[in-house]
Amino acid sequence: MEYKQAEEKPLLEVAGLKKYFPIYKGILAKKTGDIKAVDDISFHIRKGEILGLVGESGCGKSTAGRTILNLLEPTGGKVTFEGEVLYDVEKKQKITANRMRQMRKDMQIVFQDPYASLDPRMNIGTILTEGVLKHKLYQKKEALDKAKELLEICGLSASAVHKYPHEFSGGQRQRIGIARALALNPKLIVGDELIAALDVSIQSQILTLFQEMIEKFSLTTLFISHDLSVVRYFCDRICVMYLGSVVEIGTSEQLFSQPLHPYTQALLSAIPKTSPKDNKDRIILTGEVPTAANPPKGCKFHTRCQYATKRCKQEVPQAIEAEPGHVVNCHLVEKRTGADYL
Amino acid sequence: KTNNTGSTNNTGGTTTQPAGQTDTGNASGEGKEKILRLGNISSPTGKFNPLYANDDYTAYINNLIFQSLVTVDANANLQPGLAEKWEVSEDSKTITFHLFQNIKWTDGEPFTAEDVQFTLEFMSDKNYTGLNSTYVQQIVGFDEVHNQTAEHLSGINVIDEYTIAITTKEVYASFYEKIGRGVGIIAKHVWEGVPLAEVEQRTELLQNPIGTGPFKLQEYKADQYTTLVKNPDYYEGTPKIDKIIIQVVNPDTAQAQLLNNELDMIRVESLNPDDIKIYEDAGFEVKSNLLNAYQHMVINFNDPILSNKDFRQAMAYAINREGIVASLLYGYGNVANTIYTKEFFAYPGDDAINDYAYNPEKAIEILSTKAGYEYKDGTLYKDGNPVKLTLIYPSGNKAREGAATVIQQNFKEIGIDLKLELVEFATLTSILQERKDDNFQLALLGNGFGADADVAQNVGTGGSNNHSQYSNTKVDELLVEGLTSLDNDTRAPIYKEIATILNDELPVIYLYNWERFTIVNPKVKNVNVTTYSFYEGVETWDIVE
Amino acid sequence: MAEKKQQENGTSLFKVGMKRLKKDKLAVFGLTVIIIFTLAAIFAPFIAKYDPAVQDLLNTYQPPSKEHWLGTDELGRDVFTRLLYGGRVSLSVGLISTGISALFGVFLGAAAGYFGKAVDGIIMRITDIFMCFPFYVIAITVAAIWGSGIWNIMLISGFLNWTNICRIVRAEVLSLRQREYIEAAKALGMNDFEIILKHILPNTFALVIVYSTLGIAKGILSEAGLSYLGLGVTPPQASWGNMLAAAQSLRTLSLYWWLWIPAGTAVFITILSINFFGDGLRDAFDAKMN
Amino acid sequence: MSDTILKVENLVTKFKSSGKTVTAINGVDFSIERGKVLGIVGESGCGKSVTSLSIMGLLDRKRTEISGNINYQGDNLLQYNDKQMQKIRGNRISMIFQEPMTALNPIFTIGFQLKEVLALHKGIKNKKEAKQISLEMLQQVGIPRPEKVLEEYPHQLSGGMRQRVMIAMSLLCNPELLIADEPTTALDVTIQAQVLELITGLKNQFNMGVLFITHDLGVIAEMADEVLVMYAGKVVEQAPVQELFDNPLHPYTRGLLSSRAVLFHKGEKLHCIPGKVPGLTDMPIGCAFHPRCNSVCDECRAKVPELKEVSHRHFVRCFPVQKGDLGYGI
Amino acid sequence: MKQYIIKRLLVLIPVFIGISIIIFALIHSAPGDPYAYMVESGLPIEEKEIQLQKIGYYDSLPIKYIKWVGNVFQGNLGYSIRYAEPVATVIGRRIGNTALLSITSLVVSSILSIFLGIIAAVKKKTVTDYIISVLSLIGISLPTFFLALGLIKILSIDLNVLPVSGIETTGANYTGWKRAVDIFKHMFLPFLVITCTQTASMVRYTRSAMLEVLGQDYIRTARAKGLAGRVVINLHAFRNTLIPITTLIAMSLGNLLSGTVLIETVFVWPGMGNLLYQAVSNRDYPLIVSGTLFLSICTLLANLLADILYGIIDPRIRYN
Ligand SMILES: Nc1ncnc2c1ncn2[C@@H]1O[C@H](COP(=O)(O)OP(=O)(O)OP(=O)(O)O)[C@@H](O)[C@H]1O
Ligand SMILES: Nc1ncnc2c1ncn2[C@@H]1O[C@H](COP(=O)(O)OP(=O)(O)OP(=O)(O)O)[C@@H](O)[C@H]1O
Ligand SMILES: [Mg+2]
Ligand SMILES: [Mg+2]
Repeated sequence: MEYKQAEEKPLLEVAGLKKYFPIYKGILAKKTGDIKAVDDISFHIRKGEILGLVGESGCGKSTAGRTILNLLEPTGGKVTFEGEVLYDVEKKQKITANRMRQMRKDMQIVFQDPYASLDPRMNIGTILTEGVLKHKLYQKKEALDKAKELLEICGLSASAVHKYPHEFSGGQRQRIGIARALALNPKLIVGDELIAALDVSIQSQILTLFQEMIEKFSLTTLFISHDLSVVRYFCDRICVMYLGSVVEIGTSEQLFSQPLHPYTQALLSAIPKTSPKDNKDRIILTGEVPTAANPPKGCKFHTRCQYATKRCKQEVPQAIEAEPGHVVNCHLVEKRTGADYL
Repeated sequence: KTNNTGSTNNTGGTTTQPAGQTDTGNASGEGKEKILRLGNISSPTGKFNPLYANDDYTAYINNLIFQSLVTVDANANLQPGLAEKWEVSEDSKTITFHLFQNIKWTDGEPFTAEDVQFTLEFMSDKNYTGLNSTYVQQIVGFDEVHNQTAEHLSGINVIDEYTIAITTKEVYASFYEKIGRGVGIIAKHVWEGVPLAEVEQRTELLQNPIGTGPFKLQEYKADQYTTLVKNPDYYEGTPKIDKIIIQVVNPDTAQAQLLNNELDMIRVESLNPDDIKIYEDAGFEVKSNLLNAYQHMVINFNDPILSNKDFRQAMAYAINREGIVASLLYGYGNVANTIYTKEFFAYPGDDAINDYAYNPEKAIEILSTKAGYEYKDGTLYKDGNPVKLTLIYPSGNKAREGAATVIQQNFKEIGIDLKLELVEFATLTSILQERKDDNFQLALLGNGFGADADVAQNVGTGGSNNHSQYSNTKVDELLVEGLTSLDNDTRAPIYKEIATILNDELPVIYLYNWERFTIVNPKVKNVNVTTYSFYEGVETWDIVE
Repeated sequence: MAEKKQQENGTSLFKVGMKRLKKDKLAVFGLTVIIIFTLAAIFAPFIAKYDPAVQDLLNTYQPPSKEHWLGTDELGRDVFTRLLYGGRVSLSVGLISTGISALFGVFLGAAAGYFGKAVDGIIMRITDIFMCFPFYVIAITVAAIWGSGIWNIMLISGFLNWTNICRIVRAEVLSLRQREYIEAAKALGMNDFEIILKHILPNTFALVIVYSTLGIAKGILSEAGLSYLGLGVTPPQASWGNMLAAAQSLRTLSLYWWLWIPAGTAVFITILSINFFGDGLRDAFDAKMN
Repeated sequence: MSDTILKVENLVTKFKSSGKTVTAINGVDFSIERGKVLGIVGESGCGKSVTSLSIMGLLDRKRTEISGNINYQGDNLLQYNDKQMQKIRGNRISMIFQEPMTALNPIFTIGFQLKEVLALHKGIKNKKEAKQISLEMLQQVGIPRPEKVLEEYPHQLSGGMRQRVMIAMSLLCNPELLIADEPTTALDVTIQAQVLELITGLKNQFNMGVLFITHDLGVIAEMADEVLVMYAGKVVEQAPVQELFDNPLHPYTRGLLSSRAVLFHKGEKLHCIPGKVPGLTDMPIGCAFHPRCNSVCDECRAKVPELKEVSHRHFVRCFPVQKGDLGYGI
Repeated sequence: MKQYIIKRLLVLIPVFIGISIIIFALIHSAPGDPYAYMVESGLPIEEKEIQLQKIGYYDSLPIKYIKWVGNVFQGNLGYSIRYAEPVATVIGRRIGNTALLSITSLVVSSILSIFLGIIAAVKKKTVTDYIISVLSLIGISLPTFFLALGLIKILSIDLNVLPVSGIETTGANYTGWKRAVDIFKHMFLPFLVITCTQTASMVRYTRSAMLEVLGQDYIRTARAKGLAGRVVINLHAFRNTLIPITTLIAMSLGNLLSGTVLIETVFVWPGMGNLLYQAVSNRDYPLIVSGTLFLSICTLLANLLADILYGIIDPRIRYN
């Protein structure tokens, strides 16, 4: 995967995004702190690109996805979609609620949990046509026909429109979730851990379907996953998060061939073997696992980093473009640049 | 048999046997204490001062502890109380009481005329917050004392330790009833130092009453029981019963307690023959007294429909009062047609009054011929509109509650749509006291009075119990005239005339008089409850196992 | 065949719940009884031979006979008739008071849960306040002061009992709000109003029904209790509560069984049935079991 | 072989509910040796947990029917009564579960929950001694500041820490056999790596047998010596790990191996097993996998194949494979 | 913990103010005037006016409220009209009786319902479970006063083994042990009624709480450790079940203190419920207002207690 020079404007631009959840304590509900779920992340996605967002559980991937789509009130940062600013917290700029609702047509999300993402009291037809009707894309009857069509594309029978979510298996529900997002013919789609809750044999079905859809509808995609091995071949570029911050961004190739950040390295080495024959040198992380409510000062990873220096404990590392398109936030990289570190 | 004899003898009463140390009390009686257990449906309030207690349940206890100057017997004849005898002056304005000389307060102090004076002056004071100050308003000098410009009532003359003369501004016909019988005398030495405004807060004093009566308070447990022990020094003789315990009971379960021997005696407002059979089968004695009281339907005279006398008479005909008495009272009572009961001296006699015998046809006839109503297809119309009325009635008295529904049904028979509203007693009284034109139309209420015939408060213009707001100049004149004599013989014709007028005019619809029952365990002897006194001769009551 | 049809139409959770409910014998029994009683109450005028308020003072305290199936009361009224009409009153007291509390509870609970923050804070404090009120004390005070007609009883019961439903709905909405399908609806461009209406409230519905069902029982019992204190539905209107209350003396208990056994049994069977049914509903529609 | 700790033969577990009986596992055989890891893989619902719970006797006896033979030291564990089982559980055979977040009792301290085991099986009532042993064990599983952790409650620990505590708890009595039911599924990859390393280390140190259950073939590749592939309550293939990965025979195993997301390449189609795992109540006649199988023959639709050894220590339950009809294998 | 409790207490203040305002407004918006009862009815109008003025009848509602709150803060709850005693004294005399009755019933019914609830949960879907469930449903379906009268009829009248009403045999003047026995005899019937209804409703709760706990993973863990079934239930499951139950019990305490109006009335038990019923019938407004307020605060404190207990029993909250 070669790195393309940025000529056209990216479809989605995220700059300095922050999302803190306040912690209330006691009955007086006094705010005693923040869970810094997303703490200053920046990236962009070009049209037609698939960006993978990886990181361990709780590192803020979902929160980032939701905040970008303006489903959560942002704490800071700026998001631009197709050149239109959704919000710019620092400049106190915000798109109107009405315009936002209109724009939702173009940016859709598929959720992690196939069991919780479908309203159990609605039948599939209603679920699939709800958004279409809201945006007045089709008349009721047409909308239903379109829904049936989509169901078939997604590998379900058209008669499913009369059924209710509980009558489907997890994999089938996930297909419905994808169909719902596709029904609006969006430009950007956020897939939040599409396969995490599914069985092994179903995972590949969904992954295949999703990829087909991306190609078919030429979608720009933000693909969220906790599993580096999944995103490896699926995504054009990968963004690795740790505790609310981006630690490394690059093309999949860059990241897998030359992981720069110690965390990325650990993550890569922790991927289980594909065959018993593989011989891997494991980087076993030690040390305390911090929480987003109380992140360590300096580099957030320093508590578990075997290379951590004094500086890492004090100073937040800045983004460094180690090679074109490969950005990493690590003091070590700064010190001994590029090749000599590798 | 009307009863307007006697009782006006100025020096009434016989001197009862002096209260010597007839009995050395129960000291000798190693045997069991004689305890009488009475049921009371509600708790006394703890205001054991007769000038403050305004509820039956406290009075029930105060009556054993405190006494008044005079009492009446079963026939409303005056009897000596604290006063042995009394005489009336020429102009009937001054009455001189000669007190018994051997009476002691239960703390040992002698009872004297000063206590009487103190009590009456106590009630005259502006800061007296009890409800009975009207009783003494007629005494000369009341206004000065009330406004605190004088210390003593000039109308009271303490002649000597045991003689006191009381003078009223006018002839005060209700003297015996209000001042003589109505005021329980309290001890000067107890209450003297207490500022009047604070009396109701002197719990300590209120709950440790010092009286002259046959019993002394021993223990008061609010909402549970009150224990009284005999006063060995009681001037009419040491009571035979050692102790009376008056305990709060649930009326629904009191019967069981009586039968279970947890109680010896209860007072019951209504009984049915089945109950009586149960009691009698169990060997209990069921006594009944016709009360000097009546149930009636208050009529708002400001209502255009109801202010019409023909309409009121038609209502009286329409209500099946005989039926109410027969079924709701099981015959223990009688239909009332005027304000006085048949046994009262002021009752004009059956012949003199209309009995409004149940007759719905007649009611309809009156309404359509005289009052301008139209009765059509079972509905009564006035000017083309069907007649609709509302009756409010208080909860708490089963017979009365039943009567309301009977009235509703009877009214339906003459085409009147009567709406019923059950309210709590206190709510009803507050509605009635507002004296508004339109806050009610009809209301059911009971009313009782003592041994005196004066009914100015009930039917006199502006009377405090005249909830109908009835006003009749002739009646008002007669009421004034009735007060000008102390002699019931002289007064009787006047009140009879009033009663006759009321029977015709119907300021309220008189419904019925009723009997109250006392159920007594056979082991309790000598009980003789009268219309006027529950504890008649209580010192002679005895318990024989 | 049947299976095919079902497949085409799909089975909503409601249908699944109903299916489960049908298997619950106690619940079916409860529902049957409730339906029978309700029908009897509705069609009282056609079933009863007498007028519930008409008295026959010559025939008081008649034991059951051919004319009077359940005898007559202290005013000679037909007890069976009054029982039917009493059912009307008692059931409607239960129903309407619960309706009031459900309306309040759902509205406030949904608002508190969905909007959170200050709205939630204020509503929850109000709930706290109402939760602390001693029910009977306030009820008798209000009934005594403002009178105790059937409407007042409904209002009192309704206004004092909404807190439970409010809290339950709030908790449910709080958890619903976190569900991904709500977020999905938002992502589709739905506004708050549509989300509450289409996604949140329908999903609290089962819960509200279950608790309301149990609330009806509570309403009927409260009316009976207030009647015992003389503050229930005003006579001559019959309610099971005041029929029972009228028979509270021990004399009645021992001599005139027909004055209290039928009314007592009616209350008891009704409440029991409602509870059976409510329990069944809860089991059948419990979200956890879905 | 004296090295065999546990030998399971023809284990069948049925659940009874409202008159109906469903068979969750239907004839599972295997044996576990000292110092070896037997891995079980399979998709959700195929009976992995039920197998482990059946061995432990943790299923509700009133609602289950277990038959077969679980041979432990010459006795059939299925014949043991509650008391006898209690002596073995947590002592000779211990178990760790999938959900470290909920598997510890939230209201007791870690110390208490550890001590309980010692008191129960080792009769160590002495507080100091118990504490000492607990401390050592916590250290062994790599818990930092173990003294403090002893006083803490489960909610104060992270998921990885809790799983370590669980492991420590299960090892307190030096069990012969450790049953680990998806011990890392709920954990992050980096933590998973730690835990897997830990289990391997401890297994070697204590010379235990381990029954390792997972649905992740990668983890199997890492951990197991011998692998059992389960599908719909039956073992469909059994082989030493290397053999299985090199030469998978059963179509299901092959499907699983080739549909791993790890192998996903952009632009290429990932292999898919079509359809879904059948439910216990709608089990197909014949081979349970046949509706999803691409090399199905008539026999598969009619009969249930036997598990047969097709090459050395490689067993498979598939007619076409056994007959050599498929172009690969044997 | 201390800080937590103080904080909790602080939060009670607005709730307390809310309660007092509502109760106050409720009473004072009554039709007819409550003050009419404080003034002698026979008084001439002008006198009445003066008196009314003096008691503050003409103050506006907020002023009345402020005055009253001011008094309350000085410990002056007002003066009972009916009893001619400070309201605090009147309440003080009753609260002990109510507490005696409700706490005993609560203790017994708690033990009973925990016991039965756990049995029902452990023997889920067996005959035992059904019997317990149906019995508890019957218990909550009976109107309490009805149950009370029925028991009186059977136990006091037909069998004559227990006294009908009251708190002790009046006039017997028992002391010491004998008195205790006597009170116990009187208490038994009301106690039985409350216990029955209370147990009936709590059993259902205990059962479902226990069922929920029994389904938790840590119960399986406990069994996997080799603990005996008895230990698992009595220690691991029970302790966890106790968390929601304790809250329930503490909250029931608040309800019981005031919820016994009916029972106290039937049995003439001299407690708070009976007192307030009397106060209402007699329009003893100061007593109604302060009594209701007092009970509300009891409930409020009971709920607080529930929260605190919750915090003590559940370490997850304790360390938060
Ligand atoms: N609504 C919320 N309120 C408070 N905290 C939240 C909320 N949503 C998420 N968090 C916290 O924010 C942090 C990031 O959560 P997020 O769901 O974004 O993680 P994630 O990377 O998607 O993890 P996972 O892989 O488990 O889905 C976590 O610590 C989480 O506890
Ligand atoms: N107590 C039970 N009653 C009835 N059926 C049960 C019970 N426990 C498990 N089952 C059924 O037995 C089958 C096997 O379940 P089991 O838990 O062993 O699957 P698993 O392989 O462990 O799956 P997972 O990977 O999801 O843990 C499932 O279909 C399940 O529904
Ligand atoms: Mg997530
Ligand atoms: Mg499992």
